[in-house]
Amino acid sequence: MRTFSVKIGSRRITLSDRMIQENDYRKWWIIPVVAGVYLLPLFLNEYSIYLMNMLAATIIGAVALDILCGFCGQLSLGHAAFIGIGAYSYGICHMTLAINPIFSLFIAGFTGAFVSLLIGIPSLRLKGLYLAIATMGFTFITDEAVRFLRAWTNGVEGFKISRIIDIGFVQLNSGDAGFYYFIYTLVIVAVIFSRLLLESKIGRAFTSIRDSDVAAEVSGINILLYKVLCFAISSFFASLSGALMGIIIGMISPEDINIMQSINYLIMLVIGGMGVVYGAVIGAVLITFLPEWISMLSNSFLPMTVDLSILQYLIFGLLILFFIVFEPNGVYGRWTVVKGYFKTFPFNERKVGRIAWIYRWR
Amino acid sequence: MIIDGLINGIALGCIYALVALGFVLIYKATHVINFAQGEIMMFCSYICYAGSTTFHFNFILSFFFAVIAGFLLGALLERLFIRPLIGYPILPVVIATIGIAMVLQSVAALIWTFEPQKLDPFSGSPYQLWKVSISPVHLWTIIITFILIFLFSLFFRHSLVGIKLRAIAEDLIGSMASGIPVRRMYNFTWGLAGAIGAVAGILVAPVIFIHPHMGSIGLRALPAAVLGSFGSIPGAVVGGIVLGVSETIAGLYLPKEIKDVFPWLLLFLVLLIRPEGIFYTYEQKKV
Amino acid sequence: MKKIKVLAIVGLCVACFLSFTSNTIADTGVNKKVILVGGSLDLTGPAAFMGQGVKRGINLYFNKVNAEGGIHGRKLKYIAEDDGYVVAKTVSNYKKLTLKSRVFCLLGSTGSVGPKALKPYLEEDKIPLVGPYGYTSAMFRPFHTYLFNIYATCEDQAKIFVDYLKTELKLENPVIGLLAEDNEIGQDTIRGAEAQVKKVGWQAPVVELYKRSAIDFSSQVLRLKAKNVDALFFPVISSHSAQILKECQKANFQPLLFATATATDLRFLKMAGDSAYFGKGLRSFATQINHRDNSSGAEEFRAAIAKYDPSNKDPNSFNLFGYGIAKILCEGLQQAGADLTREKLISALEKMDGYETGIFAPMTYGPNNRQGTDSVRILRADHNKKDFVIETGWLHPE
Amino acid sequence: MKILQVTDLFMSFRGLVALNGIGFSVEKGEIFGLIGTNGSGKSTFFNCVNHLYQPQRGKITYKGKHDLLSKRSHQIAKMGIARTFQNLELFHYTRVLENIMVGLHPRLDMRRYLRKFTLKALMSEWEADKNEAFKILNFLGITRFHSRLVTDLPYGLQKLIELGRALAAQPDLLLLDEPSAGMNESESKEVARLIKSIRDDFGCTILLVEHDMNLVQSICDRLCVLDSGEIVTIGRPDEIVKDPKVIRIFLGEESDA
Repeated sequence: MRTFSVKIGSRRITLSDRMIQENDYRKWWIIPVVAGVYLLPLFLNEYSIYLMNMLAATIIGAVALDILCGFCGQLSLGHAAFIGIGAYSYGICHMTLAINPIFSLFIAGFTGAFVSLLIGIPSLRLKGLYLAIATMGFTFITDEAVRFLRAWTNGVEGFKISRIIDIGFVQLNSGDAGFYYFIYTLVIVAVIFSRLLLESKIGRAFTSIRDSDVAAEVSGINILLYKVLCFAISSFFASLSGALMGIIIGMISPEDINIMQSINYLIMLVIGGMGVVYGAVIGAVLITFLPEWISMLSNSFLPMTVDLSILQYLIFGLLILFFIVFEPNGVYGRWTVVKGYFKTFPFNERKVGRIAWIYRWR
Repeated sequence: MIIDGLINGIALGCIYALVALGFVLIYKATHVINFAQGEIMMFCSYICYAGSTTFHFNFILSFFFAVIAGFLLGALLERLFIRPLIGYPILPVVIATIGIAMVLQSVAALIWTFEPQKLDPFSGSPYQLWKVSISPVHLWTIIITFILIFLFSLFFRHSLVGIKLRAIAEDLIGSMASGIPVRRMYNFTWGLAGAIGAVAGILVAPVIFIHPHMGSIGLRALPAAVLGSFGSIPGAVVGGIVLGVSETIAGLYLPKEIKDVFPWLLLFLVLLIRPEGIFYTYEQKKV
Repeated sequence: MKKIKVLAIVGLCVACFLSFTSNTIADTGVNKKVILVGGSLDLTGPAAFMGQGVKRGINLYFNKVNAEGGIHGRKLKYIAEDDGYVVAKTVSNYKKLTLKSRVFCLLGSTGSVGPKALKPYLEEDKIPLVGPYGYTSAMFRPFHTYLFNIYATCEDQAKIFVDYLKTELKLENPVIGLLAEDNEIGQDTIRGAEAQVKKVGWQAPVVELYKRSAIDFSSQVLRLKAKNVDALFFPVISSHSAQILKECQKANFQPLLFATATATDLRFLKMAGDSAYFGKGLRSFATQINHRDNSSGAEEFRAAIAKYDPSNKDPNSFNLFGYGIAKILCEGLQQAGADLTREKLISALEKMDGYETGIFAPMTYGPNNRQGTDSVRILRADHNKKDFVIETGWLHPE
Repeated sequence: MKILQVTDLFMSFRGLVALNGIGFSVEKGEIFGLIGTNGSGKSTFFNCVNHLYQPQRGKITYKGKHDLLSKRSHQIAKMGIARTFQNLELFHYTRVLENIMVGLHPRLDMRRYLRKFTLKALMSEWEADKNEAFKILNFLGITRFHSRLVTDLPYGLQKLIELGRALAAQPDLLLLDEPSAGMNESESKEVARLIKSIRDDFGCTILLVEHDMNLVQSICDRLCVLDSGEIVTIGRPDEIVKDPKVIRIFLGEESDA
């Protein structure tokens, strides 16, 4: 049913009927959040700073996976492999070859991006879930390659990475607040970058491939190129996150490269909201703190005999299913629905219900 | 040595084939890779184990008990978690199967703990045929797999339900229009995949024992499905056996680092050379 | 509208803060009533049954000590964190245990890479870690003040294996086979065997490796068979050991078979079935006693199980291991005196000389010794008793 | 000048012949209509032009020099061929404006952004791109829906949005696959006028697939009638409707008598 009239030749009409609903790109609430992030270490103890630093590396990893899964709709189960590659290449560059740590971070990122080309080009030629299978296989191959290249990676014994990075004028220890500022600056850069990416021509190409690849192709988008580009950008950030994680932990071993790690990041996306940068951030925060909350609750409510670790695993699985079935847009999606409800409060056009999967919010 | 290797490879390949068959069935009907296939397998072999230890059934009874349980489990999972997602893009459904895998794994760990359990119905010393020795497990694996595949081909070719399933795989809208109950068929497909998973699980249990992590063998069968062009049933069988044999032969003659990543290396080789797999049929999205 | 957003963010921050709040216990994890002991174990993941078993054993001994009045009046509490066999989580757990739960010391750990990653942290915080669950020499080589190892390493076991072949079984230049998982334990075994073989002047061992995700050992076994291996040592987890035995039986491959401590359970014999008695039979290097035999340690363990954990109908060797390391730690804590500090615990442990746990070989630490023991004894799978019988006493590598 | 030259195009799906050696040419600036019954191969032909399908034989030449069957779909789009689909292929979970902006894709040059260094200049460039999209929306008279999700909109609007996406590329050749499908008579008339004004305002050649004989008759310069993959006749609309062969195809054998 159409309730509008087509105006012919209205091209000459000026843009006066442009609607009032112009999107508000200036999000002033960002400023208190950023300020809060930078002020936070003043109130935190050592463990919390450590946890927040881990969270920062996780956020970058989650945003990286969001660029691939959420924007472009390609499932990857090899995120852990890229995180491992990032940590190892940072370690080799910084520890073995004694390259400046900032450069090493970039080299780590670019190594990941380069490797992603090698997997992406054969497996992204086909439509479907081949990337998921190929990246899963790549996880196992990376694990084996790390063991095989014993001379460089120290094999199964694990590679030690310095927890101190020296950026010219100041030395940052990964347990300190100084490193906190450094890593959160990177987080903010990564978040802003991916937001801008989403707004740009490239980001639009990604989302159009996700929504309808045929239409994207006839609109002049080179599907293979953009899919591979997306995978490379995602891998760059994943490897960067891996390098940072290596610095925080001080060690990387082949055991860290396993599928469960990759799935953990997927859980973050699903819970936070896929296809939205803020969703990935929220998911990372929730999944990092959820174990703490679970153990806090269980200390007060559950008897000691219940095995927490298995329970936690079960809760993660149930969370995925719960969110996919009842709120596929994640926490952020639910939030926008609630927001929309209040915005139009007495005049709600229709019931607030399930809306489209992967719905991009402004 | 090579004959021993071949037989081992065929037995291993049969297991891959059964697991891949589970993947392919669901993929054919719904275009979703079910990452919980391995976990369904694990769960069903636990059910068989429980049948023979807790309820003291004999093996044949607990085998069928587990197969029926596998069917019901698959159908139940579809009803609970996959049916609400009909009409969604593929990605969330695939992620939902990962969630199912996690839930099944942790439920199994809560019930039966992490301790590996033994389920060995085919115990006994190996048979000697000519100069080759073949263990009862392998013999039964090969026999049961081939019987199952034979039954399957009969089922798909001649039974009404099988023809309906093929119709759905061919043309969803068309089969909906001609009155095929698509949802019930989806449910049935999941059940069927669960039942196959149960058989695969019971066959693999004597070899790798039952523990909550045995589902990871499911992932190793994925290259077999790719090799046989995802979505082709004979492809899954041939892909599985090719994968099993080549993996064992590679283990015998190639450097020792290769063997356990061989399926994945083969996968990349297939993706590079012939990404459509062996049994590719022309398929074009209608626009 | 913005208010709601701000409120939500504030709420999230509050929730984060709540999770940051630390316990009120003193920094060192000790007060008048309680000693907190922590550990990062793999309670989920591929080898979860080990971590679960160790945790249960430790809790068993702690319950026993607490029921008997504690240590200098203090009760023991064990806090286990799960790391799922991932090093990153091991370090996170360590941070959580030391900075949030404020434990006094650590007891038990996952694998061998985890404690290695913890080494610099232990050094920084001066926190001792007793009883890492791993058989590798990397635990105490190079010397690390805060890691108190329990086991004979796989390197030692490989050496004893070669010695045993030479002195007891009187083999002359046999072909030695090693089949190990490609991890640190496997590398340690290879190192030990190669060194010892060189010493006695035999040919180099035949090595086959596999990965944890392996499901099929047939080609490794066939390759070993093709090389005419006379004696095979496989220091792998129990289910893999059972698979290897079955493969040997299937391939009609009859070397002298040597498994490691993981293959000393009754459950393992059940898993392996006939194949455990196939050919020349199976021997296992036991690093601890068999909890079914009638030594005093085993009786003590059984009594403790019956009294404090009666729901554990089928205790396994990991329970016993946890029990044993807890016993060693408690001995150290006892000796450290009523005025407990970490330094005192370390010096008390260092004074330990030939301490009889009744479970492990006599434990000896010193200012330059963190190995505890390097002895194992050999058990043989007996077809008639359907159980392991003790073949030798505690053996040392030469 | 011939903008599209098709010679001997043959395509079959597993033995089912969809296009059996068709050949014709489209002049620049005309509205060329393809009509025929269901399954006569009209959409298949469009998919061949976009190279979504690979025909077994034949040649499609664009502007006299480009061989379309040796190009990939996205390259063809960049050469100035845009199209709509019979069953909508929209980006359902994005907003209307962004759908249009995807159509702008071939025309946007990222290097333009890289040359600007101040944030303000960047924003103004970005605004300029958006204004391009708004121009299209204005032309179609659907500006007020620009920030709505596509899935929330009715079918007719979605068709217009798809048309807008095709127009955004400023194509030389526009392929419209059943633009009036599912519309009533008055709406069809609107669409007819819209198509004419597109030809006049944008100056593009339009290739049209349609069932609706009235619509085709009123706007097309030339018509091609297809039946089971073969060309029945090509000519001016008023000639075509009198052609007995065409009448037989569309009205059945009886009317012939």
